[in-house]
Amino acid sequence: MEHAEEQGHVVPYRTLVKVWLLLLILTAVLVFVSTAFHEALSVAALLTLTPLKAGLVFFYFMHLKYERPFLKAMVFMVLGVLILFIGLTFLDISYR
Amino acid sequence: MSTAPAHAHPVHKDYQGAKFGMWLFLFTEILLFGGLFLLYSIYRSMYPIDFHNGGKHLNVIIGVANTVILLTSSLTVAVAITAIQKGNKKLTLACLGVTIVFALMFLANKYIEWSAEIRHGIYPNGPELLKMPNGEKIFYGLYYSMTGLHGLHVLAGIIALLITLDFVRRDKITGTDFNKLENVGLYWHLVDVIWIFLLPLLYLAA
Amino acid sequence: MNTLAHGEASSYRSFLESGDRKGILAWILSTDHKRIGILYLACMVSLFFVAVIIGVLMRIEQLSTSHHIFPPAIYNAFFTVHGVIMIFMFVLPGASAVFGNFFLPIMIGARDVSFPRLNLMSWYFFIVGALVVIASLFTGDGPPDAGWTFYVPFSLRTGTNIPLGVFGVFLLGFSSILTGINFITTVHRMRAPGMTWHHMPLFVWATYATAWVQVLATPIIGVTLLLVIAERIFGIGVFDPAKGGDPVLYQHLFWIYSHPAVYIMILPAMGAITEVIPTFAHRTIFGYRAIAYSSIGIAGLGSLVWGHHMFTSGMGNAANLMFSLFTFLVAVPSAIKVFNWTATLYKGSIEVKPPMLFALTFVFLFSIGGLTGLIQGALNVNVHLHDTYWIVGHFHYVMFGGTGMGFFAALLHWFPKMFGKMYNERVAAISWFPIFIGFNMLYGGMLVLGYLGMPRRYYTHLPQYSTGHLIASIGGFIMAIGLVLFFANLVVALFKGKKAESNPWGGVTLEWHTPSPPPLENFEEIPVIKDRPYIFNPETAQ
Amino acid sequence: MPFFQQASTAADRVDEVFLAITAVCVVFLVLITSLMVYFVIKYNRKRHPRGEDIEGNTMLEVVWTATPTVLFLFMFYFGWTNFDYDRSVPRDAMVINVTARQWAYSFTYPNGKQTTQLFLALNKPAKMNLHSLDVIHGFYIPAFRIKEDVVPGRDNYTWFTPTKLGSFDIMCTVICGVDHANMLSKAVVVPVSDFEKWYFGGEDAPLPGQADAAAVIPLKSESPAVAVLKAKACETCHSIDGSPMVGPTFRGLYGQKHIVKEAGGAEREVVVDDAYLAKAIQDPMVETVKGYPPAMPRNPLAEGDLKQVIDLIKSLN
Ligand code: HEA
Ligand code: HEA
Ligand code: CUA
Ligand SMILES: [Cu+2]
Repeated sequence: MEHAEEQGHVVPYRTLVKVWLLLLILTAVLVFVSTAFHEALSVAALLTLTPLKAGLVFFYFMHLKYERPFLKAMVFMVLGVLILFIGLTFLDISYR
Repeated sequence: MSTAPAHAHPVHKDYQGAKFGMWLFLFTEILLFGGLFLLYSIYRSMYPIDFHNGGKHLNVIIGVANTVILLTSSLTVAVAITAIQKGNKKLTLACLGVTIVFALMFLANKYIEWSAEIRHGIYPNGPELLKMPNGEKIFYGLYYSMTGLHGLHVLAGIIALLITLDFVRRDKITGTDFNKLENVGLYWHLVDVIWIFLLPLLYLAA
Repeated sequence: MNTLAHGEASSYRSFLESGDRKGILAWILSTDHKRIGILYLACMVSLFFVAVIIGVLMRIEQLSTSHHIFPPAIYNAFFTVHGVIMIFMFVLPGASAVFGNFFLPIMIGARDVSFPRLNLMSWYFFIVGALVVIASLFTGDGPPDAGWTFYVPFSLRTGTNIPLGVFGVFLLGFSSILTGINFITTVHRMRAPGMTWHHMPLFVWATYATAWVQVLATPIIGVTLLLVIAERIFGIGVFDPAKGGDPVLYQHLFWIYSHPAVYIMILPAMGAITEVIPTFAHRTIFGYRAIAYSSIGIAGLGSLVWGHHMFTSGMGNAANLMFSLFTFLVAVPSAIKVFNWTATLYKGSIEVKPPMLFALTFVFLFSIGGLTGLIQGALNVNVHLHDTYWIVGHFHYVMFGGTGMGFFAALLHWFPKMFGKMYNERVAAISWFPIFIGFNMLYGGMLVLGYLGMPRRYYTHLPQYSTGHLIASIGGFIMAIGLVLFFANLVVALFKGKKAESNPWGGVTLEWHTPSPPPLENFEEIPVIKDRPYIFNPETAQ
Repeated sequence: MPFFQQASTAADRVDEVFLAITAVCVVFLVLITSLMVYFVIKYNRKRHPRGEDIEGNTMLEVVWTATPTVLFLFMFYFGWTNFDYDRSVPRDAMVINVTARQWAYSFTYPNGKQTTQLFLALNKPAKMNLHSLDVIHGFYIPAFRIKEDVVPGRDNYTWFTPTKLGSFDIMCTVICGVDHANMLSKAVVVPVSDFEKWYFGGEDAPLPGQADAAAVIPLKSESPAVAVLKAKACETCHSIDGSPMVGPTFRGLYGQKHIVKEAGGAEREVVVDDAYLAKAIQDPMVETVKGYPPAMPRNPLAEGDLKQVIDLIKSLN
């Protein structure tokens, strides 16, 4: 088995702190947008900023960026499956 | 050759395998909450106004504060892993300790928040909630289910973190064998990610 | 395929004899995948018998419309418990937990699964879950009576002990998830050198596909069942129409899991008979890749058809259309498999020994079951057939005729390997006759009853259905004789059977290269695989 | 087909699609089975001691993937188009409200007439609006090949055009409690003229099709208490003639001693008197009678109705 990648990638402290700051900023923007502007915009922000934040945690904190492509593909597959489940259920709800 | 004694299980540890198994477990967690997200999105589309109003009774400040707490605790776990990789045991211990403190703070906030709502009669079958329109009953049903299930995960995370802390202290987790720490970290980050989604869905819905 | 020395030297000790502990502890604390497989087998067969006896009691009740041996409340508990045990404790873990645990590591040339302790833990979840379900029968206000589907709002309003029963099922789900995680990791990480993906036996492919379904679908039912419990205890309202909840959403969540679950049941059984057929045809499998990929295809497409259980629930029409379309598409990979199994017999050198007999029976009965599935998958026909005995006939054909027969075939195939004992082949063959005849009377009768309009979950029936019910009941009793014979034969073999050789059938996959029963470590040396599996006749291989 | 009872326009369509798909299925089943048997005999070990390792054949694989796919798509198509028919209500259909509760159906006509059996005019389309007062039920008429779940909180519907005179079973197909199997009724199809005579015949018009449905007694002609029992479906579980049903019979009930179970599980003895009856009828789950399933739905009666029912029970001693 591939011993080389056994130990995992070492992510520098600075990267982690940067990601953390970015996350806090995004949270602030999210809160600001959802309180200050009207509905549509806040939903748009919800749908873009939240996955972005989750993506940052996944890719840097959880080291997904440094994982094998197979694992990355699996993560997206799982999210795809969830979206399909929700989508097909909406197919019922929206055309009743 | 055939007389050689059957050897014990190979000592070789499969780090990649253990991590992969952990990711698989995380997938199941994603789908576990996924079921709730499914319900949330459908009911929100059925009762848009009630969900909007339901969010108004929630305390955005506590919600945001808890977000910051969890994000920061995620950082400290990530730092703990980098630290152990660099052989810095002290920093690892400190970071884990801080993470646990943050986690407890999160639960304390949750407690304050829930008890305030319960005092106002807003809980399943609570007097105030029963007076509200159906959509808001559902909103709060989901609110309690989602934050409750998430809270249980935080609790489980605290226990796991405590055990890891002890392992690091006793050098069972070291710079060359830190897989357990990594896996607990993965779990903790996922708990964080789920909260990242709960914040806008519940607290910012208004 | 490979050259393995397996001299059975005098110092050889099988996994049944090795280990530090004695007695029962040697079993319930063992992390050896083979012992865990046998633990599952023992529990599963016992639970199966409990459920089977309940099934027979239901047949007895249906004998008469004027004399009711069981009051309706008891009958309702009967089919609920029968369904819950059969589905969640027999066919769902079924072939995967028993034969997957025992043979998956051996077949890929590994010493154990990736996480042996987790493996034991999932057995504990299984047994505790089973005990909790059984406890729910005797505590609270009476046994659960809502059917294995626990549809809301009835399951919320009935006074019976639903929460505990549902919690037991939740634990069983957890067990299933942990097994799934274990198997996926094992297949990815533990394959012997040279065991590439396309060198893996097809049973491994099938279990691997199943494991993904277990991991991705089971959590959904987990959270759904938790919500039912929360609804019962706290009244959160998400499924309660009185509070604005939508009962149909419960059905969505339930079937998002439970349809893929039917493929969790059938895939490992299909995998098992894919091992049996080439072994007894003494030739290579026809269409290796087609069979392997169709397992993945079933697993994938199978996640998109859950709505076919809800065609009469008032679902939106776009959803009806999509779900019916996908239902037909997911049948394609099953058809491919059936054709490939048939083609594998072509120019073989066939011995119809008991495992083969049951494997061929599997193909026949599963085909009937699957074809009835097509019939009820057609939208307007489904409107008539939904929730009638037709459906009951369909799912007994696929679950008992499919998964059950596949399980029996696998048991006969691997019994000598697992226990090192040989059963009486003639008795096994004789037991086939009552099983086969009784089966078709029982469930064929149900199909006809269903088309004539007999609804399911009725403790009694209108007089026009009496003949059908009588034939079905008699079929059930005939099958009873066969099944008793079948299992008695194996029990006798366990104690008195003569010693089995290491390769009684002339199989070529890795498990036949180890002694019977295998040693604790499976292999003295991890084998090196050089070629694809199922080469029986190297001289004619293309 | 004499074997199947076909009594609506939908029935022909269902049977057609069913028979077409079944025919294809039988062909394939016979094909597969006979091939298997043939191979087993022809290539038996005795006759054919050496197998041949034929790995596959791309042409064959393609053919037997494509053929079922095409056939399946046809099956889907026929199922779908005919289902579409099932869901498209003609504009001239008479709208009847079906109310389902544990464990009885009742039918309300546009002019306000209410019945426990479904009366229909021959060859006239009728639309059923389905409502449930408690749990999910399944409205099913096998002879019409129609079925639709009756979901609380939802407005489901189905429709049909009856094409045969006679009376046909109505059943419930979704498990809804102890008496699910007895949640039966009849669809009585009569000639248009008979139907109209009843429908436009005012309060006292006799029900149509009496020959077929001898047991039908109009609600009007009964004592008011019995009418309440019928309307609230009490009589689906409680008899007034002493015969055992799901719940205790009313005959001789008054003055009896019962063991009841309180919500907490404690048991105590009660004497059946006015006060007890009132409580047991209005709030049945607070205490349940030992020996009977805890299954009675909450179904509050108006003050006057309650008194009449209690008087009736008293009179049955
Ligand atoms: C092992 C379990 C299992 C399996 C494998 C299947 C397989 C299939 N099932 Fe089944 N099903 C159940 C278990 C299973 N089912 C259960 C338990 C229920 C009821 C649950 C409840 O309500 O309690 C159910 C209910 C159910 C329904 C809902 C009925 C209702 O309640 O209204 C439907 C509807 O479409 C359906 C369809 C199918 C189809 C199309 C397949 C297909 O995958 C079948 C594919 C196989 C074949 C098609 C046969 C082989 C192919 C050939 C021989 C090729 C040649 C054929 C032709 C070219 C025609 N099933
Ligand atoms: C794999 C799954 C499986 C299996 C194997 C069976 C097996 C049987 N089932 Fe099945 N059944 C289900 C799964 C299964 N069932 C499910 C999921 C439901 C739906 C539940 C619901 O509606 O919620 C159902 C519902 C169901 C019904 C419908 C109830 C209703 O709707 O009213 C009936 C009716 O007769 C029935 C009968 C039987 C019978 C007679 C057997 C018999 O097993 C067949 C014959 C077998 C024997 C006769 C065995 C004889 C052996 C002995 C007697 C013991 C001997 C002892 C020793 C050797 C020690 N079952
Ligand atoms: Cu109403 Cu079953
Ligand atoms: Cu299905």
